[in-house]
Amino acid sequence: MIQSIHPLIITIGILFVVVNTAALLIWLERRLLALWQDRYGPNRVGPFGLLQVLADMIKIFTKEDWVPPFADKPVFILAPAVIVVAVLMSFAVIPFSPDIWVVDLNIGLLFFLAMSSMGVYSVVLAGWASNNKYSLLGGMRAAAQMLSYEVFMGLSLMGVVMMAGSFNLREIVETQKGMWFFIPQIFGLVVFMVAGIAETHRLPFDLPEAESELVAGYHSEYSGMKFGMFFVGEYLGVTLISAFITTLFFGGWLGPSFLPPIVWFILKTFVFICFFILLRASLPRPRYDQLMAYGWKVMLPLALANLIVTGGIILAIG
Amino acid sequence: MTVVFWISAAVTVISTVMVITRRNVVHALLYLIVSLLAMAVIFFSLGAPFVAALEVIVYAGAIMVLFIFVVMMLNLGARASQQERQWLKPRMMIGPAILAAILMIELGYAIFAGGGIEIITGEPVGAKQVGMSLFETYLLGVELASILLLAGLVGAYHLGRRDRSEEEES
Amino acid sequence: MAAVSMEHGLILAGVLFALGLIGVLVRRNIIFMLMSIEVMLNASGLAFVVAGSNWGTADGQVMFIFILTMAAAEVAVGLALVLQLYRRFKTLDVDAASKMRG
Amino acid sequence: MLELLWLIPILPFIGFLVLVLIGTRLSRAGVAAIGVGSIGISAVVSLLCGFSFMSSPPPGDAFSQTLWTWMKVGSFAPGITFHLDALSLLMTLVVTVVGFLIHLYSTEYMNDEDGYSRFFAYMNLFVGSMLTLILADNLILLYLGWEGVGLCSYLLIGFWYKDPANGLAARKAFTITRVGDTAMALGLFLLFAHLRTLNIHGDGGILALAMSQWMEGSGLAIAAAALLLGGALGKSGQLPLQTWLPDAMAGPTPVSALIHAATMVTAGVYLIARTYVLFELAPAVQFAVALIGTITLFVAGCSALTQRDMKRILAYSTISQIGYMFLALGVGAWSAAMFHFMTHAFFKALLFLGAGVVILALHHEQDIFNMGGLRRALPLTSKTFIIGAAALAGFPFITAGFYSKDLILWKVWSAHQPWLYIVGLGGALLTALYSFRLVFIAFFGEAKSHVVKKPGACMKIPLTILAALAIIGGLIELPHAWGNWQPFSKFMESAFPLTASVEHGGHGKAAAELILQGIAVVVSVVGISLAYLFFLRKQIFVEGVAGSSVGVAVHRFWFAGWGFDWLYDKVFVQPVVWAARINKNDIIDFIYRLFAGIIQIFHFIFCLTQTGRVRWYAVGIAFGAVVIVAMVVLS
Repeated sequence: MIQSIHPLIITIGILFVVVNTAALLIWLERRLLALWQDRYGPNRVGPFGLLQVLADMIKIFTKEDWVPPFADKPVFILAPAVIVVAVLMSFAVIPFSPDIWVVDLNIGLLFFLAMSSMGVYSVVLAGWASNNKYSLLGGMRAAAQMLSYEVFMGLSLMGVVMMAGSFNLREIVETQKGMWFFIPQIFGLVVFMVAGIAETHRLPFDLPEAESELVAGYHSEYSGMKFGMFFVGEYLGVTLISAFITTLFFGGWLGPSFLPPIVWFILKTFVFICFFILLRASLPRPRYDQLMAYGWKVMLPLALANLIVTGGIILAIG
Repeated sequence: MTVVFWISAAVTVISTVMVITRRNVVHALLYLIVSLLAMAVIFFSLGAPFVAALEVIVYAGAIMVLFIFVVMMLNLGARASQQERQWLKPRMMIGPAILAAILMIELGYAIFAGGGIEIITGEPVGAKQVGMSLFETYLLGVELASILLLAGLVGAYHLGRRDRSEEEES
Repeated sequence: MAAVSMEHGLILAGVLFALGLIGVLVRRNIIFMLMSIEVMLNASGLAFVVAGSNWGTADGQVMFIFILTMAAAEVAVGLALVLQLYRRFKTLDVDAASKMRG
Repeated sequence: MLELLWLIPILPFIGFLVLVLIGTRLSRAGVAAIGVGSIGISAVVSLLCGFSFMSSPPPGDAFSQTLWTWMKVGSFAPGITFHLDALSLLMTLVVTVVGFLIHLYSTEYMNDEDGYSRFFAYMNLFVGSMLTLILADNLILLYLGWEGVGLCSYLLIGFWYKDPANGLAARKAFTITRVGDTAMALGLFLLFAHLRTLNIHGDGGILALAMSQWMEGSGLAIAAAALLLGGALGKSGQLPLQTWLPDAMAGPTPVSALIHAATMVTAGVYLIARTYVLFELAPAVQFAVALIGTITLFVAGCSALTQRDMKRILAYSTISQIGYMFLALGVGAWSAAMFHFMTHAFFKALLFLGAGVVILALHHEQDIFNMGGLRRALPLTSKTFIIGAAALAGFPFITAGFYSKDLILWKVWSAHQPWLYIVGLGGALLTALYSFRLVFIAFFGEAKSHVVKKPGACMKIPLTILAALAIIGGLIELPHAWGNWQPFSKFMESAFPLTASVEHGGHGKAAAELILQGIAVVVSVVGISLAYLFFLRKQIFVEGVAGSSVGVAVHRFWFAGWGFDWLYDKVFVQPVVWAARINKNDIIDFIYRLFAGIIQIFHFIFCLTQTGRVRWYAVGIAFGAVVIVAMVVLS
């Protein structure tokens, strides 16, 4: 009985933890940004302002869930669900520790890429369905940006795949016992991080929702929990990318044995989440054409060069 | 796996029917995406996980986004749907449906005339095998495909460019 | 486990192909025609994969990858043509572009 | 030093390649530097080779250098081999030095023209091909150079291709020389078929083999010599293939100077001199060479007397002077022919360059009757031009032309050909007449047009150098009667080892030679005086003669170059055109037209299916698929 229930427990547990982490990140980001910008941030509700999350949630759940009359209703409702579903699906293939995972897929990495490419639809459809020119522009930008950065997100990971000889994430982690991949695959890491920021459209690559130009872009017309899903989806994306950086480049659950593997995993992921927030605090937003040029003219050649060199070295050694 | 196959087959067929009958382009595209995703599940159930992933990444994730991108660029609104209503009359379906029905009957005859039913075991054929096959047996095909992609790239760039005279007008 | 056979897969592919064919013939909007063509391509890909997994070889998947490549190139060029068509005729009606008749 | 031989032809080719590949991106100065520089270095190398060759002659008085084997087909393996002996050394020196001077001149002459780099590219290609022709060790490589210069001639005659007339002239030159080249190719086939080699020199070369295998006057020797002569006639503009040369003046003037006066047109002379053994074995052909030369020199001289276009006068005079060379070759005076070739290269290049200055100065005016009085406006040019004309006319004692022409006439006389000698003498009179007709009309008298452009240094330097050469060039060979100073003949004879030793005028003949010289002096001076009288003092007399009914007819006849163009048009061109016209609707065409008609009918039927409606096409495809699948299923 316990055997058949075990996967279900793990699945529900992971879902719970991940969603709550995303919610907590709202608070964490505000606190950290405040810290770096030399102010207090939310500190009134509860200890260290921790209950602020709860307050926000109550507020967002009780708001009127309004659909504009000019919008394309089914698509408008579908759009925010897509991103949350796509990101949560990706968590399924992550091995959190040697014995905590949802599914051990032998094309795990490809599954992640497939899901992240599904995430595009959320933004694009939201932009289109809102029937609003700013939203449409934001949606188009998002489509072009995410399509472009997906290309070398995939390419940057192929170096890791080559070294591990597998798409299976568990095997990738296992092969990092000797050396974490961020040393040989430093360029792959850089490209993956940049692409990850662009995929989650976090600052500085938040062109699709640039408030100053596009009035929040694709989610201008959204309110209530639908907006909340975009919001949570973004934090889930940050968590997902951080978890993948940990898994692919920093040895996943591996670490000295004085801490259990799951703790190592969470610690590493947390570091990268903070890094993402730090980026938001420190970098300005580029122009749209700069973003695209940077992607195609710098990142893509870098990813290709990394791939060729990695392949050459593997051939030479093996 | 059998159940998975039949469910996703049903989803595929229904959503494909929706694709060819919708009036709104974006809705049709969404149904097409659903159809492709279901197709990916079929591939997975048939023991082709690598291709299933590619189907999602490339077909659903890239090609369809291109479609949506173009639809957004053209910004087809309610007027386009109205026009579709005009164009898409049920009686126009009759001829093509008959043609397709004949084709189906022929294909069905050809498929089942072979005799015994072969059962697909669904033993997975992994990415490694596909890759080895691609770069050993079908290397020439890979090269040709890359040339085709290059040609497509150049052609699309050339076609998509605005004429100089048009630019002056606008 | 026993019920999926090659014939079933092929019939599914045939049905999808026929649906795509109907779509191409019925639709006047060029974007819908392109989508229907995608359906047809996908159906033929399915047939290859079915056959490939029936014999447990990678060949079917390789052929599907080729079809995928072709579809990508076709869509790129096709959509560029759609844009040109829309610029020239301000409509997506394929019959508007019938000047190349003999 | 002689090891550098390969550089001589290679350098112009390199210049050509550079100019062709990146010429349009270079500045004019850069183009000129490459174009002139490559020829200049080539000239320096050939001078060094020449000094080395003369100071320490290589064994056998010849030097060969094989770069690589060109091709290998059975026993036929011609090499890219260069051969230097006295004959080719002389040609090389003249081509590179005169070529260099003309290139230098061109930098200024072509300065206002489009296609600057194209011009120098062609010129460099020409020089390279010409040097290949000269230095070739086998006839096939020689033929390569031969066709190369033909190509460059075509390209440069039609250099100003925007005027269709120039293109037509280029085509005419190409077609007519092709007639000769065909004969030459046949000659090469004949030689290879019988001697199994095309190498010229050495024990296994065609000269030695022909000498040992063929009887004098045998049919094979006559055929081979006659066929080679055909090629030489075409290239050198001799009767009956001379008609292209006057029209070739459509090209820029430096081109005329380089190709159609100084170098390429003498390739025929060179070919005959190179294969002299064949001609000695075929006395009939050799006499034909002399005869053709004589007739040509007279015919062309008459034509030159009536021309109005400055360059056409010079063109006819070129034909006439090459006629002298052929005459010399025909009587076996090889070195006399080469001597006249050398002096002719100097003074004819000088005359053309001078004419170029005049043409440029008068804004592309070429009619001499619109000139006049240029002596004052262009002092240096007119001085050098007069020197050139004097050399051409054989002005006694001080000009190179006198010595070389006198040598030829003396050789003709001593070969016992009095009739040829008399015609040659008449030709000399004509030469003096027409050359000073040109001088007096163009440079003396009243000015009829305004000089708009004075020559610069790049034009003056070549003129001056060539004028000096036109004077001192003759001094390397004095008549026998004047003492034993004949280094040129001695040097040249090393290149003709197989010939029966050329008869030197013995001491007993000194008196006869002096008398003949006296006649030549008188003819030349009389000619010049008559020209002075007719064309400067008493023009009425000339107009009277030319105005009479006979005079008009003769003038028109001569002006048209003795009607050869008309004749060829009637005899060759029109019958072919006529045959083509009546054959236009023949039965074979009908069959093809039937096919075309059937296809056209199908075309119209299928056109109806091309509705422009994509979906109907799709229906067609689907229907076809249904039918084909049905056929497969039901079969």
